[in-house]
Amino acid sequence: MASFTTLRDAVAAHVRDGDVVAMEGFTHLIPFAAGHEIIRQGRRDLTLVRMTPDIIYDQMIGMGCARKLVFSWGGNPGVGSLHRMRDAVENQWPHRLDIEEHSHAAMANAYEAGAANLPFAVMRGYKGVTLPEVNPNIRSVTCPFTGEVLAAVPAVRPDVAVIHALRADRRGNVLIEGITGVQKEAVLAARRSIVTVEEIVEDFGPRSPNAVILPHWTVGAIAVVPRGAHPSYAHGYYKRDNAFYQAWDAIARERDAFLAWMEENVMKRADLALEPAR
Amino acid sequence: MASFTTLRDAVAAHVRDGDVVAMEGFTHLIPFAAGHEIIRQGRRDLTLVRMTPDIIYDQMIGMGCARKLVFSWGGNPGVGSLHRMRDAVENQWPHRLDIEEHSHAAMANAYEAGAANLPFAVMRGYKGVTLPEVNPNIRSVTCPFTGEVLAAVPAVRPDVAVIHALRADRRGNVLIEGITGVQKEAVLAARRSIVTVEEIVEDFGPRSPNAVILPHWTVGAIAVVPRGAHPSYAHGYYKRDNAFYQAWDAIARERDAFLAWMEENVMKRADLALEPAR
Amino acid sequence: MNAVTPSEMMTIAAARALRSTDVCFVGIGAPSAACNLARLTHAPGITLIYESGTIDTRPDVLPLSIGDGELCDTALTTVSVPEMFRYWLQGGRITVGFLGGAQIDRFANLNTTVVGDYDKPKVRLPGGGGAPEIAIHCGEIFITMQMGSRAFVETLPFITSLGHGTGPGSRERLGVTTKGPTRVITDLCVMEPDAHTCELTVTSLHPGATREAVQGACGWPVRFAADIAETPAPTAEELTVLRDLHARTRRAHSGEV
Amino acid sequence: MNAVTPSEMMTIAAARALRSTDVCFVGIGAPSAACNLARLTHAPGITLIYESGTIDTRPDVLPLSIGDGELCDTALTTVSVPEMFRYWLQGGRITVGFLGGAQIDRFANLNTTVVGDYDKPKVRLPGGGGAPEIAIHCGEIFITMQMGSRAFVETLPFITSLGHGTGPGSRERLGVTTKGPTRVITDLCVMEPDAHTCELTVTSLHPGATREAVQGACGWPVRFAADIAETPAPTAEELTVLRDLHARTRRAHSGEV
Repeated sequence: MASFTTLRDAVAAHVRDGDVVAMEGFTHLIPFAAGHEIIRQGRRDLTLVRMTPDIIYDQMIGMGCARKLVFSWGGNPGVGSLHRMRDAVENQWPHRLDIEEHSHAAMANAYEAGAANLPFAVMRGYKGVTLPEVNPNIRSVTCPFTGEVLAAVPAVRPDVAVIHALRADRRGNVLIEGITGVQKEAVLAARRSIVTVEEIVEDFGPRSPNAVILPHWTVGAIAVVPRGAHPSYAHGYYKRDNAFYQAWDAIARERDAFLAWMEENVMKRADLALEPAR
Repeated sequence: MASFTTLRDAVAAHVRDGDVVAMEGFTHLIPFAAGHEIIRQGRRDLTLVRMTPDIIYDQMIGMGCARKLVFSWGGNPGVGSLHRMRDAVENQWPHRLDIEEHSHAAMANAYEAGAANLPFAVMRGYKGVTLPEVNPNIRSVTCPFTGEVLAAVPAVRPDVAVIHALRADRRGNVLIEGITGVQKEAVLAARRSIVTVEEIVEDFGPRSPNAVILPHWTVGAIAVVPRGAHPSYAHGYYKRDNAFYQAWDAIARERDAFLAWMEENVMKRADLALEPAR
Repeated sequence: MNAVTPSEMMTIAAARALRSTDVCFVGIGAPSAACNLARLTHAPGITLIYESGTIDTRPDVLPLSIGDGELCDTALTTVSVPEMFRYWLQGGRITVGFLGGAQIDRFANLNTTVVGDYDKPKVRLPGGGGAPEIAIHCGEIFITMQMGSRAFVETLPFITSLGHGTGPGSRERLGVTTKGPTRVITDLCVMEPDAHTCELTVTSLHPGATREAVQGACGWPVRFAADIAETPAPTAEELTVLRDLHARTRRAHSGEV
Repeated sequence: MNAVTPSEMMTIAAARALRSTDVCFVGIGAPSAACNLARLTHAPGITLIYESGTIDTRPDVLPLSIGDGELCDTALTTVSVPEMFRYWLQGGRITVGFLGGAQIDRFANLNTTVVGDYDKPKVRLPGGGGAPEIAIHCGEIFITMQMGSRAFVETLPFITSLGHGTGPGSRERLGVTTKGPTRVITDLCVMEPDAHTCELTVTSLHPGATREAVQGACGWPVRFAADIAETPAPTAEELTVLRDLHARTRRAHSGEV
């Protein structure tokens, strides 16, 4: 049942050390502000689930929040490596990071299965590749009608899902438009959820009868965080900050520069998580 | 690849004796005009697939088009029986009708699996009920992670899907809004498709970025048939003719009255299938 | 105001069982009337979902089908039917599912499929539709049915949807974790499964209904709870709202609106 | 007009392989440039799909990520990511998929996962993303990669996506019915799998490129087709459209727009 709160209180109430956390948003609507608040609150030993770790998990990994990463493509899109993720995997800095690696198709299906309350997802995939040899969570099932062998992966069922959405109405219904990714699935698959939004409106007004909406009784804490997806973007509010994505490569390449940037731009900005629900 | 044609030519080209035909539309957008044209063209031995046979299949069964019916709820919604369907199942009139019966959940999942090019669908269902004893197409699979046994049904892969949509644009892209049912899945699961539409527009104009659209390269023949869903309805065009649904009970109860009604209202109205693409 | 009909009493008793926080999977007929009556009286916050995909809908008239345009026009949003059955019903997000049927047994299993042999049916009924999975995925199930000895039967010829199976432990042995039918609301009484035997037991008689009438309309020897109550008579508000709803609905479905 | 760069030649050669009737699953970088160049020149009807869910998109500038707003703003429609991978990619509706990678072998298998041991990697690469299933579900695969002996290698340490496996029959034995990589477009040449051996074979050399240069940038002994062609030089139109596209893109991504 939706409750309106500050981002600080939402994270304090819903994200616990050791949780499996899925912070989704496929390029669009990545919940950066929420990730920063999790870093500021010093969460540890998280299992971070995300199709594309992106800068948000690069930051969380570099700041020591994560014990394990479940992902399917770990780069800075169109730019290059995620240096903090690489440093963790290659050099165990700031500490060891376990990984569970899938393909996009497998992750998308695993979220879908989680939302549908199924224990596993079935797909045609993973043929002729090495990943099943290094990931014991890639198995198979046999079609009981045709005998075909298909790939199976466990459903994603996070302890908490964190997403950024365009807006909520006064009842706590949440609207997403544009590239909707797997956010709806992540929230429906999770036990708890935090939704940051650009704004709260009285009513969504005229809209498609098939608008992508999470009803208020399916979401947990809602916090208003304008520009809460930056440097990702919010359809109709602001554009993706591609210049920042390119700049991140230099910021994150060395540990010291990374830590300095985080100190200045994240650790000192607790004020950003105190926006009251309006 | 979409081609614009008359309904008569669409049915002549795409629906063949013995085909597996899925004519979908969940209460909304039922393709009545296309069903009538199939009746007029005298198709035989069809396997008719539809979650809710509704009046459209009552008519097709009563007119002798069907050898088999695959369905999940065979009543006249809110009114009572489908008398022609019952007469076929109970008394083999006008001839024997085989049935393959599922639950709604199974059929919906089977269409979804068909659209996703999977050989079968997995669901939690069919527990403690008799249907699996009389339908050999209800089987099981075991989760390779938890050991849980789940129900499995074959994917629906029709030879031809027939749907009614709101409108197409000049390129042949097709828009559906409102109660979208399983129409998109039916078309994507089928080898061929016929789409009747209320109108053809130059461009869909302003719309939700997530509007339910079948791209032109996924559909077959498109025919303009205004009110082609009546007595079902088209969101934003006309309402469901509930009075007709109630009147159908008396029309269809006796064979003679049914045949007389069909002769007058369907067989003599071949002109309705000649609307040119505009 | 005219006398209360048994059908009205049934609908009103069903409506009272709903809470404002419920998320309700609604069937056509009496369930739809009960759910909307609850919404228009004591449970304004109730979320009504129809299997056509319409979520949080607030129809002004009762739909004839589960997919009338009215449901979509007044819904928060409408999803595809596969999504409805996967994410919403199987997803375990529904607190109350409403079912009815042609036949019921003492463990609240239902038959809406066939009377007689499946392959050579005496009466072919509509079939299960959403019921088999509604019965196992909703938090609990309310059943509304008019009583009669051909409907309340000793043995079902076909189980379309699971109630309490053959008694205690049946649902658990099938891996089903939801409560199943917690009340059967009829035109004469309310029945609830006994806590120990799971057998339907009359817990409340509607005004004017007698034990004899209930037994006369039931094909098995009926059990009555020790502390049997009388269902409170409909209030003026309940009756007015229900009759207005039905009147609006009749006008709309006859094509007058 | 400035001299054509090898990168431009690669993109233009890739664009030419696309048809106006293609439905193309587009990756970021060279594939995105090639697909949009094709759309803006000889293949105006081409349908471009990005794995973010954007269908039939017509971006004015190249996206930096596969989910830039530009893609959604100009798309026919945008679907969820599970739907994209289930109905559209696995559904078998894509005629051409574009892939690139850090490493390729002579059978056009690709590695974008890891160099060194998987558990103790020398270089951790981004991973597969959509590639493992793009490689098997699209009608055919085009690969664009700059040549170099560390990229075109004798043996892959990790197979991220399937090409022609270990040679003839590999795909069939895995139950894969699509063609797989039908051409590899590099900065020096175009390679195609030999009809009999499936081994990548140079079928066309770009203007100025030599057999020696190709061999020098390849970690296995390169095979050349008997009737090797010279890739036609870029036309003025191709070069102008491509450079304009890149210029618009640079301005947009630097935040100037």
